[in-house]
Amino acid sequence: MGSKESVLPPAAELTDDKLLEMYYAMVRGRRLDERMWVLHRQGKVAFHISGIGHEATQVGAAFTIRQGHDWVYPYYRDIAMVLALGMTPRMLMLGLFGKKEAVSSGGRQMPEHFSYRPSKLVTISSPVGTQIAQAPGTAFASKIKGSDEVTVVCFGEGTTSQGDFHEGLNWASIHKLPVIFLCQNNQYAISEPINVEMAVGHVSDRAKGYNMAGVSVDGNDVLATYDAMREAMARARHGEGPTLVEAITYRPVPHSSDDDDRTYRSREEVEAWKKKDPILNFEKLLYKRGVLDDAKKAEIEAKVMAEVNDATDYAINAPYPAAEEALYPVYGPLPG
Amino acid sequence: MGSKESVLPPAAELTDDKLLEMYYAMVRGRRLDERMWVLHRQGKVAFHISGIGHEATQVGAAFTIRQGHDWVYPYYRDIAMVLALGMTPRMLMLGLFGKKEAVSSGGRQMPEHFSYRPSKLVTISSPVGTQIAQAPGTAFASKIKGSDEVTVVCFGEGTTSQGDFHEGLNWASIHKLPVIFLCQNNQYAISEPINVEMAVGHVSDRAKGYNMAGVSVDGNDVLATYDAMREAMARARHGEGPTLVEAITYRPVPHSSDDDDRTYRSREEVEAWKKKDPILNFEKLLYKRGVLDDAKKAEIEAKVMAEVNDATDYAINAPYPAAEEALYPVYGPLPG
Amino acid sequence: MAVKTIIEAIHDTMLEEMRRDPTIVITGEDIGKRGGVFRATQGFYEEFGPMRVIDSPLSELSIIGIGIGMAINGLHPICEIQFADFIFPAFNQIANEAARIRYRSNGAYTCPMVIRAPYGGGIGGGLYHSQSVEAFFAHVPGLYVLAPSTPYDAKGLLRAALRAPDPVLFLEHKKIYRLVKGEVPAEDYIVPIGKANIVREGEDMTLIAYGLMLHESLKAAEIVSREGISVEIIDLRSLRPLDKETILHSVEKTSKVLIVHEDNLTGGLGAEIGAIIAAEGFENLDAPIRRYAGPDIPAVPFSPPMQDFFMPNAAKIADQIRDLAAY
Amino acid sequence: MAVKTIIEAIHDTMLEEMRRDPTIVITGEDIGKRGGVFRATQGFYEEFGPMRVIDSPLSELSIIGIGIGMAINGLHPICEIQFADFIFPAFNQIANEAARIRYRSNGAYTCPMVIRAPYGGGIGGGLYHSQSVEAFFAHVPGLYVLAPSTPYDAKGLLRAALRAPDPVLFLEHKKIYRLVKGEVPAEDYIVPIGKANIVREGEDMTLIAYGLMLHESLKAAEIVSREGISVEIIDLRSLRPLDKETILHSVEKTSKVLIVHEDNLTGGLGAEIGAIIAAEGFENLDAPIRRYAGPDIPAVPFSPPMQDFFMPNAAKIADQIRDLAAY
Ligand SMILES: Cc1ncc(C[n+]2csc(CCOP(=O)(O)OP(=O)(O)O)c2C)c(N)n1
Ligand SMILES: Cc1ncc(C[n+]2csc(CCOP(=O)(O)OP(=O)(O)O)c2C)c(N)n1
Ligand SMILES: [Mg+2]
Ligand SMILES: [Mg+2]
Repeated sequence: MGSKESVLPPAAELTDDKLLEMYYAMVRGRRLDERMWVLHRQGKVAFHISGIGHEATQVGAAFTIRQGHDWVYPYYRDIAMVLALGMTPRMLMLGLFGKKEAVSSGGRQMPEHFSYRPSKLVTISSPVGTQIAQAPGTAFASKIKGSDEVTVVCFGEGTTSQGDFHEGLNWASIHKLPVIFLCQNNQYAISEPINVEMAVGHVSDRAKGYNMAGVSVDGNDVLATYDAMREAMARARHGEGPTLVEAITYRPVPHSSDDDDRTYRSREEVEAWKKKDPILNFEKLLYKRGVLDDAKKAEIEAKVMAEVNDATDYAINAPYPAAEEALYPVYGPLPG
Repeated sequence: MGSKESVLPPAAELTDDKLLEMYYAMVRGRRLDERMWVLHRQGKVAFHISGIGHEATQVGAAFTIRQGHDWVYPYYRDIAMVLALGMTPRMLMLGLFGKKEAVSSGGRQMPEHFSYRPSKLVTISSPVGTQIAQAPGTAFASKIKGSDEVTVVCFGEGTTSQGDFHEGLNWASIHKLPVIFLCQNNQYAISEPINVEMAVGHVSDRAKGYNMAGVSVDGNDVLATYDAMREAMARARHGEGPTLVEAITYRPVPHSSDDDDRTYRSREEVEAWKKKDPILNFEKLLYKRGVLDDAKKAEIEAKVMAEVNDATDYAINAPYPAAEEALYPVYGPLPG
Repeated sequence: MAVKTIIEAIHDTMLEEMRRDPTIVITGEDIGKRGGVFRATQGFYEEFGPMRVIDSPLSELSIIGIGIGMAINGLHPICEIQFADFIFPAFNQIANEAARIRYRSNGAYTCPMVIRAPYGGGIGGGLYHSQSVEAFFAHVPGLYVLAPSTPYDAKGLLRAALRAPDPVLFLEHKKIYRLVKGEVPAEDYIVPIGKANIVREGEDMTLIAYGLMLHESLKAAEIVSREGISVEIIDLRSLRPLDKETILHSVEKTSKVLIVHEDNLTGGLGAEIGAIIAAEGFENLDAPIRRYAGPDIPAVPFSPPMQDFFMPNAAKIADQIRDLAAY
Repeated sequence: MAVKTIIEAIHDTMLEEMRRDPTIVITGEDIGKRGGVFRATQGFYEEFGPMRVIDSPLSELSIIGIGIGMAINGLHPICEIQFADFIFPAFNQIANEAARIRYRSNGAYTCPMVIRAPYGGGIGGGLYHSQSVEAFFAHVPGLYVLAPSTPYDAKGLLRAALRAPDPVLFLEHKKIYRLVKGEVPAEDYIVPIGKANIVREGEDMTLIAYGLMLHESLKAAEIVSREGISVEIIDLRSLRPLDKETILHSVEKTSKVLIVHEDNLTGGLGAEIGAIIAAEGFENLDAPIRRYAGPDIPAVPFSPPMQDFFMPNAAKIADQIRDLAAY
């Protein structure tokens, strides 16, 4: 869609192995996520918020990020992304159950409130949008230090209505900061369709108010997302400033395990979008290109399911934190 | 500048009397404001924040507003505007001294924190931008009531960096509300020039992110401002939605009586802008058109100075509020 | 008389009030077709349409800002904040703006509005879906802060809030939304703002609570009553203003005080209550004033053992009572 | 030893610290060429350039947001809020974000930053340039809140703040910026966070204050000393955490307490202090705990008679002291 014409898009240069890695990352996100829904239906966990449908966007983006070098402010749907960036299914399952070992917060936060320092995944909260005003600060620090780190920050389209969005993009553009604003536009903020959230046709139109590059891309197409993000990455890495990338996708499941999406949208709409499923799409392409076949697919599924099963068992059997751990760590030690 | 082409701009239809009224309104704002500076220099008042330089913008806008019908959220520089909309020099002088009779707040607020209910001038505070998120609510209420009231809200260009600006414009545009956002761009937020406030060339560019009409106009040209506002008014009045009007002007004086603008801008720059003084400009035009001559000008000056002197004397001699009045009115009476 | 849950009482009261008064409009996230995430506005959109039941963009600052602008222009808005944890982006609009419209305009303008916010923990909500925010707002002159703990009071206080000529923060504890049921008369009545309620009479000490803690305290009082300890319990209902008279009168009788809240101890509402009693009820006191509250950590952790650790409950309150009784 | 004003002490300390530690950057409105509206950063832009002295857009939310993002990435930002009255747009970023980075990530991330905010009344600032905001923030676990009242403490506390591994709100009373002068040693020293200071010894009562009120209280103590009343005065300095030991120890000696602050009475810092003493110092008390504070109106009005009415001062504090002494 909006991304610049070029002779050969970066995705065309991806090796078969890389393509399979991407496919694996998407399937891994999906299956783990599905298992979380199952655990919720079984009454084994109290809450789940899902990234199903967003896998192409997240994996396409993740594969442009230099893991452990670039900074990432994820959001709660970024299951496939954080997995692609070094978190493990066990880590996420431990978080789902609120177990002690859960790396994101040791059970302090609700599930899907990711944090993983080795991959520079920055701790997130629930109030939406706050990270959009923080990420440019991280990018500013990179610039001050003279590092070529790029900061990527994720959020939904509804969240662009928050003041934090405006203020964050304003800073980024004034100082041409190396930051990418990745909006995962699934067309709903819980029940609210995009037309009650904003008056523009595309979220990327919002970039114009900041004299910032803005692109829209089919977020159900992992390679298109990859290309758009690669371009934004190059811009950021070379000091040419921030980009607002809008990946247009859909959430075929309810907002969270607490939601009933039948109250606000038709089954027809949901079914129509399910036909555009990002994993099915990519699978077809890989079959066509001869990168994937039934055997390879079964192998990947088996590998993923083994991981998912392992993570589930591990998390179920893992200990809870002790009650008193609630008391720490509020403050670090003061020197002297 | 940005305003749409039309056969005859509305200002061309203004009668000589109206033009003189406008001129009077501008001179009145200026002379009262200058007196306030003098009173500050004499140590008679503690603080003044000035509208000098903004008179064309404010008067041009005020003359498109149906006084007592439309709602106005002014800002602290709107001395000429609130005078043109029914406040009197006495009211403002009383406010400057913090006297009991001061209609805006009875001395509770600092000077230039306008409020005048008969003219539907809505009470303002000091934290900049809050009114931008409120004005669309007032416009929404007009729409709900089926009234053709329009709401005008004023602010400086620096203030467009606040989240309130973003959220207010977003609401206005989603619901096509009858509200006009009048940005008085004097190119500085205290010491900060526009390039550290935003990355866009014009504040009106910010409208694009909301799919909102945005125009820039020479804010030192009272008739141009009038035309741009008339167009925005028509749009709002006829249910066609909000407009962001940017009036480009300059503040030839320090930010307030507490400021020293020599620390952040050159005298050459200030002097160059003083040559574009909105009152001098308009005067020249009126002379050329034969609407104004030396006698008429002297008459207007005399009338204005009489008002300014009267207001000064009146305010100086007016009583302060009693100390205990500080205790009211925090709450109104509860029914029952 | 109909038996309702708290959320039903709130839903029904808003419905009746909106039918009665055409100036009432409601806005917030997902309050339209979705009927609100807690179903407080179920069916409203269908009955009143999009001009009175307005799905807001995802932006709390302007939910309040828009409400203020509407109130200025003659409407009486109800602004729903989806979770109280998300009220902070609107802090400036509430504390610096809504609460001061009357004062700063010397009475020329007023800002009647009701801000509804589900608050409180014990529901697996973790740090950001469990917060108690009352202390921040009870410190703001110009605001009312109410917190009903029964369906009866929910109706009566909400009706009072909608008749108040100034902004009201109406706090609804999520955990008791459906847990607590009670009789709600069909007729119109008001529970006055600023009046606490003695919900249990007793001799040995005065226990002051509100919201979920009121119910845990009642259970605790029941437990210790079998041990011969008689606890008088005050349901504050109104957190700003506090009902000093009722509090001080009770302390005069019992001479001992236990204040219970779920919010963090330091700077919580118990501080003000304790300080009032230490000043104006001092001569009647027989024992130190006790506060029992959530620990000073950032809200309620998610993991069940840590959540349980955070939340005061009947058993823990009973221990506090025993301890104070033994003083 | 150099005699400095408070604002000079702050200016010089920031300058020294920025020279020492290249990770310190400063951002805020008009802090660059203009040197800050109170001149706290005069000359900084010239010395450190636009990458360490960053004029922010007019947006407090993101001044803090950007600071958090910088802290995450290894810098130690100083964020200046031009007037404390304008800190509320950033409330969410401070209370829900900065203060919780450590806890919510189980220590993986931290957020060392100093938020400087000139606060307080008596300077003709009216409702929105006079506010005391400390009580809101002293209720937030994860934050430190400091309020020096002398040039010596300004330096020592600011140096402590810049060494703290967590966010610090550093409140500077505007009225004493230039009014109060004192000796400031050139050498490095730290005034520890969490330690109050007994600035005057006395026998008849303990008076607890901070900021401008500390100085008014000292004058008041001087006045009543001529009448034979001996007042012990504690300068809190650290508002979160409070120095309970020093407070309780003093109350043990004097048996009477007067807490003075300029912020509104209800829910002000005096509430927490009063409640602590009523709980833990109860047995030593000989009289009701007194709070003397600003009235419950929205901050300090502009007009001189109303401003004077609002502000506690030496004469009024002396009356309170006499009254309590006579109890
Ligand atoms: C400040 C704030 N307000 C409200 C909520 C409740 N809430 C959680 S997610 C959500 C919708 C977010 O929509 P969008 O940004 O489009 O992201 P999506 O969930 O669709 O991916 C809302 C309203 C919140 N978390 N934070
Ligand atoms: C929220 C907030 N932050 C800071 C200030 C201090 N302040 C007062 S006016 C001003 C500059 C405003 O600039 P602009 O919006 O361009 O309006 P102008 O004064 O130039 O007309 C600032 C920073 C304030 N009043 N409110
Ligand atoms: Mg969405
Ligand atoms: Mg300006």
